[in-house]
Amino acid sequence: MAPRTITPFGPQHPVLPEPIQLKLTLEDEKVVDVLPAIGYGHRGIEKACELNEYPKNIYLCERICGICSAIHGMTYCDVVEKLWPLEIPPRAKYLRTIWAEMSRTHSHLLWLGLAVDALGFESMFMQYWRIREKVLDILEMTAGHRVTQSVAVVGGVRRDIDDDQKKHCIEVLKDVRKEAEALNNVLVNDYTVKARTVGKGVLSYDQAIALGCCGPHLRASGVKEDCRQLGYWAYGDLSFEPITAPGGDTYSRVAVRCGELLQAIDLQLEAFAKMPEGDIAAKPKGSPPANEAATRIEQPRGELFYYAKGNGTRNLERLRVRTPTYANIPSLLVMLPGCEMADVAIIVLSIDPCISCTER
Amino acid sequence: MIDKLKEISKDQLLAEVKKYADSKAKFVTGSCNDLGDKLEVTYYFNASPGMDMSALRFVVGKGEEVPSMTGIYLTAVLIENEMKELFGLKVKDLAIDFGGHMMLAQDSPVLPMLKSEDQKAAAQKGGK
Amino acid sequence: MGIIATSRLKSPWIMHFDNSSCNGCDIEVLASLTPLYDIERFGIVNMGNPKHTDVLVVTGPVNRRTARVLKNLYDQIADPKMVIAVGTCSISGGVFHNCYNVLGGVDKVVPVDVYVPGCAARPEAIIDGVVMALQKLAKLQGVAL
Amino acid sequence: MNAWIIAIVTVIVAPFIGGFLAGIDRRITARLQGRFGPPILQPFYDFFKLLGKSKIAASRLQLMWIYAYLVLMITALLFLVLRLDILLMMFILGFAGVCFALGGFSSRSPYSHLGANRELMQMLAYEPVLLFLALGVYAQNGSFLISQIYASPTPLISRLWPIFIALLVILTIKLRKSPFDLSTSHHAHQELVKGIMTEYSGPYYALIELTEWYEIVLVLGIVSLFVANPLWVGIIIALAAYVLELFVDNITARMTVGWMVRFVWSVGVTLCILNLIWFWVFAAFKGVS
Amino acid sequence: MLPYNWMMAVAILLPVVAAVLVYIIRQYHVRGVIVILAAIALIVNSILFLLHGKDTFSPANAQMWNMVVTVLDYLILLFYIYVGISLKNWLVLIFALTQIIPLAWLEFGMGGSAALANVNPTFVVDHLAIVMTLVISIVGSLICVFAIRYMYDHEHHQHLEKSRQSRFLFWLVLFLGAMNGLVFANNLIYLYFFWELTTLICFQLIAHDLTKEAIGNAARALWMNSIGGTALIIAMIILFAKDVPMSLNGILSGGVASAVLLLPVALMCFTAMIKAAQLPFQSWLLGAMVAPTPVSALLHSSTMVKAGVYLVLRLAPAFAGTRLSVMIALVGAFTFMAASGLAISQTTGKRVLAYSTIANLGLIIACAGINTPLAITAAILLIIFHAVSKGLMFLCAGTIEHVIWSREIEDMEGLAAKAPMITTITAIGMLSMFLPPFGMLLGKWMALESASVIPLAAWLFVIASAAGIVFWAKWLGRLLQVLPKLGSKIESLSLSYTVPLWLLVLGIFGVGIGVASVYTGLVQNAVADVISSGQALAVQGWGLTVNGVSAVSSTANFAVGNYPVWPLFIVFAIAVLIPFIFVAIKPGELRPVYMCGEQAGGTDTDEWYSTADVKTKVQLGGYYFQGVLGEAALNPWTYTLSIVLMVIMFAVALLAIGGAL
Repeated sequence: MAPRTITPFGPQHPVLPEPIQLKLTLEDEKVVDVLPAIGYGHRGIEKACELNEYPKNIYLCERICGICSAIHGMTYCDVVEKLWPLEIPPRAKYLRTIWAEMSRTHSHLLWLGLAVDALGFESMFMQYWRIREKVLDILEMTAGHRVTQSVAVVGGVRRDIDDDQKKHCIEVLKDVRKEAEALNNVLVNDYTVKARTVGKGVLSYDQAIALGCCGPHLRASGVKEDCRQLGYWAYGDLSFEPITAPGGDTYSRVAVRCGELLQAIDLQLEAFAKMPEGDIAAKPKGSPPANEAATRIEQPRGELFYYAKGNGTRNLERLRVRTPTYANIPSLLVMLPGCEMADVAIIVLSIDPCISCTER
Repeated sequence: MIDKLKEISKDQLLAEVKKYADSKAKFVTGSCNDLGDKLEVTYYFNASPGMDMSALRFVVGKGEEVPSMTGIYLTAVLIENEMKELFGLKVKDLAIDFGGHMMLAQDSPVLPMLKSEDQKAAAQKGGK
Repeated sequence: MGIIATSRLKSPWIMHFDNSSCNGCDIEVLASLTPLYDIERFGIVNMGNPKHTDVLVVTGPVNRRTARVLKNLYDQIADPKMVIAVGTCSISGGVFHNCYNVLGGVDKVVPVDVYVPGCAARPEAIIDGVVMALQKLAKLQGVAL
Repeated sequence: MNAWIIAIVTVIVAPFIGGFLAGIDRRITARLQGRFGPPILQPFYDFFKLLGKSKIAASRLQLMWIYAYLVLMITALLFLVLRLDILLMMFILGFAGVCFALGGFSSRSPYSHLGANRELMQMLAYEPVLLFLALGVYAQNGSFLISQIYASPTPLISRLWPIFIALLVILTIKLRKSPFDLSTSHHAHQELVKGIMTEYSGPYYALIELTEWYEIVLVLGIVSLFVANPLWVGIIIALAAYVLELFVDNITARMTVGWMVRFVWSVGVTLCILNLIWFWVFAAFKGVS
Repeated sequence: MLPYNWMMAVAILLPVVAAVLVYIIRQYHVRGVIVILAAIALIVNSILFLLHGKDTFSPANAQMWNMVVTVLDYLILLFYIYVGISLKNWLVLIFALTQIIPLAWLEFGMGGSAALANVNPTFVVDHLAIVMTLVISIVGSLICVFAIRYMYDHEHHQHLEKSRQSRFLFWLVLFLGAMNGLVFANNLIYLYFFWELTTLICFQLIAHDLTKEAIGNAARALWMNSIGGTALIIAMIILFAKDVPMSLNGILSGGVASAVLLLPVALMCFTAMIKAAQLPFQSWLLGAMVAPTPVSALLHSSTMVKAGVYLVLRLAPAFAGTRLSVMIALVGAFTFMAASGLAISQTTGKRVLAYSTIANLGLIIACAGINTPLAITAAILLIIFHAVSKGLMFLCAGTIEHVIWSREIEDMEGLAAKAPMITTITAIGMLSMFLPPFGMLLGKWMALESASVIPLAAWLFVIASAAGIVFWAKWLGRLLQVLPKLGSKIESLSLSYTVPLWLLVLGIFGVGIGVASVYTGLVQNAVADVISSGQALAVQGWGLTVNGVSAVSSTANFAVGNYPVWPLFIVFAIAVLIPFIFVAIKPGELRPVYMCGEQAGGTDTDEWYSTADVKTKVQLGGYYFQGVLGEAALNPWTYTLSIVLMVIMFAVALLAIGGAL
């Protein structure tokens, strides 16, 4: 047996923006074994949610993850609304959809930037993040903050998008779409990027299902599965078709996200066009009843699962959050062994890990 | 209400899970509730490809041992470890055992997700 | 010594460590590298390695496991060093202050020089924080920034 | 006596040129990425700041190798400016590289260790091309002495252009630019953190920066040999090659070690050998006629 | 000064007497003293040869000595047959028979014994032979001194009931005599006798530990070298048939003109290549690694394999300017490249050394094939430098083995902390193998500068040289890899270890710094003995200058290359030695290494917190690329190519004969 290297990869590591550790066993440059260690981001939010009154939990849930924070807030509201059950007004559904897709747009731009940076392609990282700032600007304009938008309340949304804002948003989105398309074309056709991603970290169709993967990661293995197919909020009215890629490799994951980035912008434009007038929130009556509910919402990283149990008080009996990364981490055990040390960073990033989500 | 929820006993668990595995269903996640002297465990599955979710639920006493499904679904290793260290669910034969320190550090509180006395009292009051 | 003192103010290399934050501030730290904010104008470079760091940028509340990591990283940084706590959580624990696995702010573990509030702190505020750290350093050294 | 003056001037002036070029590099890179970029003098600020940091080391032995790296790099540069034997200069450059790798090996840090291993792989890739360059110089001039390159009326590039192309390929490795910034990179976003330099901090890291400045001057000096007569054309070509490397750096992702060795050996070494075969055939024909 | 016949006796017969004495006297200290005295005598004697200069020698009662040699020849061959039968190793048996039958036919059937008896002089001691005897006597004797204590520790570790050290030292000391005889011999039957004697001793030494592996590998060394012996006898038969005098002088005085000579010369070179373990015959030398380390040291540095390169060098004038010369250069260069590549994937220190030896011998043989004055100079300098450096390296490997009781490179991690002195010596030895300013690099530099005659050889040199850097630096890095707290206690070793080690270190620096004197005082004359045309190297100021004819200008004395020896040593001192003494030892502020923030403890630990807060030890494996560069992956290619090269080598020799007829 050739001599082996055993080394930590993380929790602090420049390619990992968040603390997670991989115990890597290497032979030359080849990874022969990997063991992920999590727990660096565990705060205990589920418990804290039981101690807070239910409207307050929105702010806590939004801080489960700072990248898809708006969707966490909305999903929390969605699951609490299901306890009554409480129907939200049509305009609120559209607004939630628009903000969710806006989050997806900025999140995918962020991921594409980080992924190419992990490949050592710094100039493209800069370009993706340059256009991401434009999306953040319209998020800030419509919601009031770049990162933690805090737009959802139980029963609907907190604020409306007026016509001027809408016009500006559409303008910016069209501009971003044009630039993103140009960048995507460069990215998926670049020789060096292809050489580094094609056939790396392969996860087959069956493996992806057996390991319970979700989101773009799953769809890159050819599984056509997207929570938006459920038609929650306004997705039922929009022309939505999940984007898949057959390869199951890192390149497919890049391609799927490139496609979803454009699709998200298209969905926003469509939603802006179809958005009805009306109220933006319904008023919940009393406390959540002693009931239980589970909901699944498609987050940029995949399927976000919330389970809530009420007990008739203003506190929830139990809130369970399963984030997409939680489902995708086990697939690293399959994808990493056999790859090269150089590919570890991009393969880990290819599941779009969100550790703070995972560990709550 | 959880749709398509099937209540089983813990001894049936592996057989039921095997059925899901044979039909190529995807394991979604599990969750655990503290019912006072008992723990309620629910596992969710999804018939892939598609969005059809169903669930298995069993209730066990706090000291009882529960079989691990990691032999069938490796991906359940995270949730089973988590339930083990946060709720004290006694899962045996885990594929990868983090020994109670997956999420929690050495000096973290023990079994933090169990209901405190205050919580129990507050819930009782609200129930009435 | 003069040229070294001046150079210190012109070349603060930062390292970012995420304790157990929600990612909001982390991404904003990264965003400050990008074209709109271009932190490198001030000679600030994200090194990602404690051995090359002058300014440790910490985000998120300290939890029971990252406390050890943060302490280790801080010890590996060569003097003179500054610590900037970015975001409300890293200042006091923020919304997570009563979570069972959270110890609190960064100053529970390492001494903090500059606190940058915000949830999440904006890139402008982060850059401003680094500049404030430099002013503090300049004062300590007795040179003009 | 003259040689002494040249040597002293070189040792003093070269780092300024190298640092200045590094500064321009950072500015151009920033502009290529749509940013404004740091001041041109930024590398000097970094250098002096590093000198003022506390002296922390991970191992005592690693310090020795970094001094050796610097001294040998200067020696190699002196071989160039004093116009000595080019083959020996390549060997000394190799020694410098070995010292750098040994510095990486001499602490028990996984990242610097992996980086050092990669540095050796990089040497495996570029060393043949450098030695072939020396053989090419001999094939053209009948001498390994750099002074003969300057004395010769025919510029090297006229007959050694395939080797020149191979040299441009390995220039990317020597300047640690993408796609070959493998053992370490200028920005620490690679999978090995800072690779071979991970364990160097403060003044010792400053020494590495200083050595890199010498290295920039040295490798660009080697490029300029291709048109040594008149020298200013060679210097312009060298600067153009430098800018070209910056562009390549910004339009490529980082490749893997295995790919690098395969690429340099298949493209670079083949070009070199074809070039030398051409000389051989040419000489054979001349012998016949 | 001793009379000349006494000097010859000391060189060849004293080792025999000393060997018999150490075999009889079974007391550790007395035996040691005898070895040391013999070593001193041999060293002094070799220096006397240097002072005496070129001479010839024929023993007084030639008749008796011829008879002794003939009888011993057949005894050796009968012993081979016995070995072949008793081990049931048919290869050994077959190749013993292919020697004994043609030899008998030559001597008695064809009547060659009379021709062999008439050769005069029996021994020729020219400058090349003097260089060889200096190497054999100085480096070889130091290794014997080292072996005194080494074998004691070796057996102590093995828990042997009955000591076999006497037997070991007997063969070891005898080896020196056989080698001296070999390099002096002019008469082909004497050459053949000493040649077979070295093969026999080699067999005995490899088999010393009597394990199954040791005996198997010894048998392999035996049959492979027997192929060489067979080729030598066939060469002698052809020479006899063509009425060429049965001596090296006879072959060489025949000159290049007689193309008929090329076939026997090719056969003799083939014999030499087997002895020098050139591809595809490298496996016997690799197998020899099972023997106790002094054996390896002796085989690799000053004896056995050096006999091979010596013979090729000796015959160089006979094939100068022919295509055979080109082929010999290519076989050598190919071995240099392939062995360097294979060395990268080796995990055992001694195997790396073995491949490095094979590679360097390839380089020397390639230099002989290039056959220009500069190349021959390079070859002879390389023989000297390689003997000193490789002798030191193997002694270091042996010492390290006795410190950590392992030969694996990975186990040498952090040796600098356990045994700083031996690590330092090993590091110097390694640096001297591949880096400026040391001699090996000077030799490589000269080889490259001369190789433009045969471009393909030059290209192979280039690739080998790059691979060499990788495997040496990798191993060196492993040795020096230490925790921040460096062991300050210098290990105590027996004088029997340290004296040879330090003397060899001194030798490395001595011949390195004084290379100009070594060249003018020794090598220059040896080169002139081999190749008389022109002088390629000149001592100029503080360095060496290679002269040649320019393509650009037509100046007569035109410098092709320049090697500033002393300035390079000054640079080396500034770069490595001075910092080693002052900076590296000066206490710095030490901090633990970067482990992504999870290092467990201070500077004295290499553990980190892994999954579930478990402390894990960091493990650092090198790069070996066994899938790409391993023996399993490369050997099919290297064997095929090297066999093809050998076949072409014989083909060009035969074609030359065809042309001549």
